[in-house]
Amino acid sequence: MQITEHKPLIVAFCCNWCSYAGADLAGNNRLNYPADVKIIRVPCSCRVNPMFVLRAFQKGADGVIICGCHPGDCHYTSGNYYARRRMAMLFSMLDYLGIERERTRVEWVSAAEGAKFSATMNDFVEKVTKLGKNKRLEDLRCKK
Amino acid sequence: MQKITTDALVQKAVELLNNNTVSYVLGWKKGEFDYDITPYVFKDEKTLKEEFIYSDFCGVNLSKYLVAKTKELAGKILVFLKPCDTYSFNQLLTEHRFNREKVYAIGIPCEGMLDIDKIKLNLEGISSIVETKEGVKVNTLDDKTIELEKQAILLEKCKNCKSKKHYAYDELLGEEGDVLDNNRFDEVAKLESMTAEERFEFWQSQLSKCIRCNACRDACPACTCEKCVFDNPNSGIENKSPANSFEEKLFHIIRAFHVAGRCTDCGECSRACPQNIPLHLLNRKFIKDINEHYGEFQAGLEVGQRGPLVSYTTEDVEPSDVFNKGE
Amino acid sequence: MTNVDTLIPKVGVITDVRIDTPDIKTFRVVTPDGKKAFDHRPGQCAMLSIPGVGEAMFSITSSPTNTEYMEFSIKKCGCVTEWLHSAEVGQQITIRGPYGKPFPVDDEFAGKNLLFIAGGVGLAPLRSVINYCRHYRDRYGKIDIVYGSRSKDDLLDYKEIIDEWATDEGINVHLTIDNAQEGWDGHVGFVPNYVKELGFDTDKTAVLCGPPIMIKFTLDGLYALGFEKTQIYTTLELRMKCGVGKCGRCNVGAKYVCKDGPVFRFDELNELPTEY
Amino acid sequence: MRKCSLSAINSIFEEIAKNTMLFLPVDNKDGKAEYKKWQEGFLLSEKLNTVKSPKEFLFPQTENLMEFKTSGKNIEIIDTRTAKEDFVVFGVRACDAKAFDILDKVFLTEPRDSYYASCREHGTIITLACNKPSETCFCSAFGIDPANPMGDVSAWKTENEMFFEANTEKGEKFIELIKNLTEKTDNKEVKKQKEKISNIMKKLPLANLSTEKFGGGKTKELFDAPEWAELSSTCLGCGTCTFVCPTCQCYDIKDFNTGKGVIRFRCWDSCMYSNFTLMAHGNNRNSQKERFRQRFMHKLVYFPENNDGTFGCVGCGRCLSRCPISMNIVKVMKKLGGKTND
Amino acid sequence: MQRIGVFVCWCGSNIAGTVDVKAVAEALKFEPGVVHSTDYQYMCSQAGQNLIKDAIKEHNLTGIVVCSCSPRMHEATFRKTAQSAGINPYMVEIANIREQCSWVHKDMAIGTEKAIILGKAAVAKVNLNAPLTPGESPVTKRALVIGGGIAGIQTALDIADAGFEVDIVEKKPTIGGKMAQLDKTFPTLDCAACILTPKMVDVAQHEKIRIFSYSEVESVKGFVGNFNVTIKKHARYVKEDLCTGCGACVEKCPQKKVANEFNLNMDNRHAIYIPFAQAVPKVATIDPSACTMLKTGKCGVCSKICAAGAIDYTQKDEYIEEKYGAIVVATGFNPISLEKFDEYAYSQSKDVITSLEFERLTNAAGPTAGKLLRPSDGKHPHKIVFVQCVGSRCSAGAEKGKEYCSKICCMYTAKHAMLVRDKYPDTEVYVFYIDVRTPGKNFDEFYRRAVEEYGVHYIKGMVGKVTPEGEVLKVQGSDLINNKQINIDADLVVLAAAIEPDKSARPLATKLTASMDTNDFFTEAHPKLRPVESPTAGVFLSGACQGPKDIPETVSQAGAAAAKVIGLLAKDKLLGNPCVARSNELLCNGCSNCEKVCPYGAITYIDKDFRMPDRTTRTRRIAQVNPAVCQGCGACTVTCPSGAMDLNGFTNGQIMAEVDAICK
Repeated sequence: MQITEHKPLIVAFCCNWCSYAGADLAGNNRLNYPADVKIIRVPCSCRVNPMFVLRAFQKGADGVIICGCHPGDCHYTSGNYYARRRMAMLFSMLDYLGIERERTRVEWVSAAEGAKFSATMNDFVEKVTKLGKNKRLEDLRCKK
Repeated sequence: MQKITTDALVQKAVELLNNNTVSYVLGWKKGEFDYDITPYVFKDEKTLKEEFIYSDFCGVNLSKYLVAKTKELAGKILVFLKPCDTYSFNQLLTEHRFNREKVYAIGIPCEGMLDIDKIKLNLEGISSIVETKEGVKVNTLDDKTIELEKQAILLEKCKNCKSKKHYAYDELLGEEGDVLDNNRFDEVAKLESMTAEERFEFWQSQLSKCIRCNACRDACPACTCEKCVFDNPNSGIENKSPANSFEEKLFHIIRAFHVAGRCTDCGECSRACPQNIPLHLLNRKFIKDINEHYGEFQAGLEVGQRGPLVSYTTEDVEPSDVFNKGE
Repeated sequence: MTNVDTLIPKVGVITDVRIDTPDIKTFRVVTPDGKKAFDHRPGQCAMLSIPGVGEAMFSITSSPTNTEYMEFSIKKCGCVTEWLHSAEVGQQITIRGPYGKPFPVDDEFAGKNLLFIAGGVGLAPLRSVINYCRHYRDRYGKIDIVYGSRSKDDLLDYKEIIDEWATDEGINVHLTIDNAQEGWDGHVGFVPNYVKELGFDTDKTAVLCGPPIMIKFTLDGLYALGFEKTQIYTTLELRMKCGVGKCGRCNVGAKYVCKDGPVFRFDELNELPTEY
Repeated sequence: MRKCSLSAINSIFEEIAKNTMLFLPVDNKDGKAEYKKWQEGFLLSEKLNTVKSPKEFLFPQTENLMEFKTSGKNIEIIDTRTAKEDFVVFGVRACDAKAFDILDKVFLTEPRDSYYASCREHGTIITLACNKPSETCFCSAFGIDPANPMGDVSAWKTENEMFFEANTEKGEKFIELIKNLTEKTDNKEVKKQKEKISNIMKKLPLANLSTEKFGGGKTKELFDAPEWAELSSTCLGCGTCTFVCPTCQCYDIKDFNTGKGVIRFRCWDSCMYSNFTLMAHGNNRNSQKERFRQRFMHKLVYFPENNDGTFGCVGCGRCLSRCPISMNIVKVMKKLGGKTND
Repeated sequence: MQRIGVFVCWCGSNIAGTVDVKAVAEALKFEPGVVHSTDYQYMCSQAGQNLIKDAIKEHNLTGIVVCSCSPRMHEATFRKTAQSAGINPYMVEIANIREQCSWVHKDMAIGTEKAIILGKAAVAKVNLNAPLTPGESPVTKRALVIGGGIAGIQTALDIADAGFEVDIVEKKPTIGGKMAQLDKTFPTLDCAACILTPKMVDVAQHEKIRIFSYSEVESVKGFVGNFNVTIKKHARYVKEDLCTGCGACVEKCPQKKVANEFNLNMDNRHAIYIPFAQAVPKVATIDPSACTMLKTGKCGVCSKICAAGAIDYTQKDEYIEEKYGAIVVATGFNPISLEKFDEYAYSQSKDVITSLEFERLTNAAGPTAGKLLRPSDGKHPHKIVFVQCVGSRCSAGAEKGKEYCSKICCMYTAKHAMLVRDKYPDTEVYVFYIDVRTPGKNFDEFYRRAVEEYGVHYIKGMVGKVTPEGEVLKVQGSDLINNKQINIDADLVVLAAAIEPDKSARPLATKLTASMDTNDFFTEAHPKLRPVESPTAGVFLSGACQGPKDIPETVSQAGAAAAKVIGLLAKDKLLGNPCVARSNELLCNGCSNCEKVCPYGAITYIDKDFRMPDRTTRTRRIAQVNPAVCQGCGACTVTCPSGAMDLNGFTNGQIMAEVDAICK
């Protein structure tokens, strides 16, 4: 990576039971991914309010990823199914408003998928880095 | 021209008022001019006869008023509902927003309501507006007469009317209509087919007009929260005026999301907007997405429907595939 | 730009926090270089704020004659006050003011007998007048102070009242609490009733401050004793935002509380619509 | 008085824009007039007036007041204002120009609001007489003559020409600036134009709107009027009327945490909003009726009481055309004014 | 404002190696609310915990941030520490600077910067934390064991012996599971039946144990201590209480051509059957897919023959509802299907069999009465090839097979090889293996005996292809040690098929809301420290449902699970999770949308009177959350447009504060 390249800020909402554990497993196995990814623990992907996603973009995030248990594996049975609909709708709306679709992602990562977690984050960071700074959904007051 | 006359409605209202079926009549009241009609709660025969009106300018959806009025007023309320208002009526009942027992609903036909803004695009200084078969005849202050075709001056929400059928009423005046074939998603599809840059430009220019008067929210029959998150200092997203393009977007995205799966596509948001922002295109986007991915869903068809965002199937489309459709 | 706008505050430092009652604390505030932020008149207010939390108006409870610092007695009732209650000595806040019309201590009050009636935290705005009058004792006649609260623990400035006010010559302090309590051998009962019991002559100017219900009944009592509206003052502290009579928050009738008040005489107040 | 042909107006705009920012009403995509910063190709709108009033040039919808930086227990206050640039607003109607006077009465009385004052100082207002007042116009009720707009420079448009007359020092400077593009003339044409406008004014449906029942000192009579309940009964409580109004000037002061500091800004607020007066103490106007009453009482009673009888309304008619339920000050005045005093 | 103490852990060099812990502690000192910030080598150690306790007292702390390993690791530890020092345990937040920072980032500067940001986020959150008190709920003192194999049997016996009631649900007509099908057991070669059947009898006779055989779990509701389970008892058309297990009906049943699943379909049984002689309960079962009476209404032989009158053709599936305090999953395993492994000709030749089939062939109660005969022609095989790791240890992404090691195959193959050589010394035995894994008491000795004493030919290498040619099976393999191709004409090929969790496990997991890994093994609450608990409170794991296990390991895990259950049932009350949803009744619209998304039915609506500011009273419909039922997923919070629903411990404000801190 070149030094001049824009370092993106990625906020990852991870459900406590699968994805956060998956991220822990990635750590256990020392599977590297960029430090640009900052994880916020939520009990379930269904806890992620669109408000949080927009807030992240407002405060300067370049990409937001939501990770939950695989469909069918939700610790709470159905949470990720609701999250799947909600985020499909929200992200589709952001796309409709012309916000680059690569800045948002939903990924299902189980507690056993440390490798997938790491690979997903590497890929997401790479894609968001290519997009450069988030200009279309930014709050200029929050920029330096 | 509306098929049913003001007189017929007044007659009905007076009858129900006099035989004590209802104590109040929620309807429309004449204004200063021919077009500035205000929703009004009538209490007596005299005012009804003098000031009640049902014309091409009765675009206001009265359903939302029932939330406040059924709580505020002691007696039963007669409300006149146009076909599209009945959807909102049902949706509000689904969400327990008012007591059905306190309302006597009369379905009335609607042939599409007119947009005074569109009329005024063609002229300034109106002395009177007369309804004709094809549309309206406008007499101006400088004594000119201009005829306008109805199709061109319909409210945005009436241009792609989805239904002339009433889905809720205690009594129906006039003839029942049908659900219509409509092209209400064409504009959404057109936007979808644009590039992300074009879409961004479009919405940026539209939403930057927003003055955050909250008219869209306050007119919206789905926005009946006891306290809106945008008014609640503890919600974390309260704001009164958009400080920049982010806050303009934030408000409209969150609002559209909050009504997603609940919005009946009544179009009040766009009608109320003083800046002519096509807000219904946000809601319709959600409706279109829901229809495409989770099966056809029309909010307000019946009381007790389970909305698409409070349901799921195990086979739902993945968020990434929502983007990838048609590519 | 060097134009200092009245909306731009100064930095203030909390140099002392005194716990008065379970929900009232008194804060001592000076500028970072240890001076008083600005001069004020008795009854005036200042806008205190914590960046990111909010701004709120408080009456200055210390007397203008105190040239070292200002004091604010603040009851916990919202996010700003809650934040202040958790603040420690050394914490900086912002302060701007003074705002509002003060008590007419140098004209209408001059040479008069004064009767101060306060309930609960309502003593806070009166404290600055009382201490001002004590400082210039010879300019005023007899001073009576009736003060009541829910319990002994809820009496504000109790030590100062007992140790200083009550010992001053020509000052009569009448304390009362709502309900009898162990260790209290003073009067028990509500302020309005106590005022009636005490039965004051009308040869004085009365200053009232307290909860609305207390004001209402005390007023009735004073009228019954023969007081005129023009003899009674109060201070309103309502929803002030800009402090300069522009933002429209505290607008009641044609008056702006922050500019035309907060001190009102009851005949003036009577002219206002009942929206305060 | 100076004039130029309408075909030369573009070069005048060009000349102004060379020196300062120039704002003027242009037609937007919706076919409505909107104040925009002039750029090559922009044409002065033919519309009677803009949707949003020009008050935002002096009193922006949101305006940063200052910034705070905090570290541990310490606070640093930063005045973030930068030197204000000069600007010209062209084509302000008589009503909106009068609204500036009303705003002046609020913001320029002691203590002066320096944010507003600085905008006022740097702005030159070129007004333009209304050739075709509309049915929603009732400025005459407040003593405003649309044929005689005030401002730094008054302008009149006839079929082929534009006339200018300076009213203030700033106006003189402006005339000086466009001297080479205009020629000196007498006021005959303008007089004719004024007559034409006056004739239209007489025919307007709201020409005879009476303000007799309103004004300072009427609080007692009007405050408890039973009509408020029905007038406000279907008010949505939105802020449309407030935000399009050229004279509404209530504001809120709020903090925004950017993550790097706290910006304190002020923004328009509406007394129609349920959270207008909401603070820790609670709310002193709990019902929409009270809030609705406040707005109109303020414009029609409280404001004139404090300002020598000047009403807080200029009759621009914006609220008449923008209110989503078509409730407005005219309906309020007619309803309350119709009340007999027996 | 809180008084927050920040404690940065080095975790030896685990964190300190990549994160400048001193810099982190220093940077966090200036965050709002922080009054104390320090670092220490091992925060979780007794000394580290004491450091925290002392700081709480010394600095009068109200909130704690520990920058350390994952909260999944030590959140509970530090909460207890805080509690013992007098702070509410929910005033503790963990910044995960090990798993999600030091272990995944290599650069010290980058790691330190991120650790500071994660610390700031935790501080921002703690600033908004509020003390939470868990609610209490009673415990139903009865356990449910799902699965009646050796794992379930052992767990049930241990729990019952401790004095608690236990129900076993077994989907087959008898308990016993896979072990009942085995012949001998390694490494001692004692007979499986001899050690299992007495335990089965113990279960049957235990007064605290009930067996629901031929039954399945239909639905599970409730939560730890208070599960409501519906058990579906399949109609077996035989009255269990009347049937004496005499077997007369079986003998007379005219429908004799039903594949016998107990013998892995290598022989037939009758339509009415008792799976094996020692079945528990020893009750006949009618196979409705085979019974002529049930299919056509014509026959009725068994009914006529049954002296006890136990036959009941009208029997219906029965639903039993029962309350339990704890649930143990012991659903076991199955060999994988070998259909896709064409190279071994499993589908083509009857003489290519799985190891489990081999068990039946050598079992005295099996289809050949214990004689080792080829399934195709009943001849005695002289050359047997055993293939190890069939479907185990496959490469990731392979289209068939499993990535994991099935663990038991090495040992049972050694056992099989040894038994063949012992019984039939004339038979040559070859074993193809990748590695021989024998970690276990007496395991390696056992394997070496097979090689050294019994002359089993162990060949390191894989079999490439098995081709049936006439009577022989041509086995092509490679010998990696000698680096040559090997061709063997075998009479019998035995495939050590990988094992996988029982198919019933996944739907069961959904019912239990227990999580599973990608291979459908149940996941443990912690792989090392809580290996017999599921992350779902009150659900425990026993046996191979959690991962491949041999018998001794299964039995010890079964005992461990029982111990955990006993520990739970011994309590009279349980403290709930206080991180549950709460409804702000002033904001609630009463729209019912939250009720619709709640997976636990924790939300109900009531009408409540409110005094309005204008002094009138208004009745409003508002949501109420039952904190004992709510599990804290937060689905309701996002559904609620007015923001009336919030989640304790993960409030909107807290999460947004974290977002803000991260995006600073």
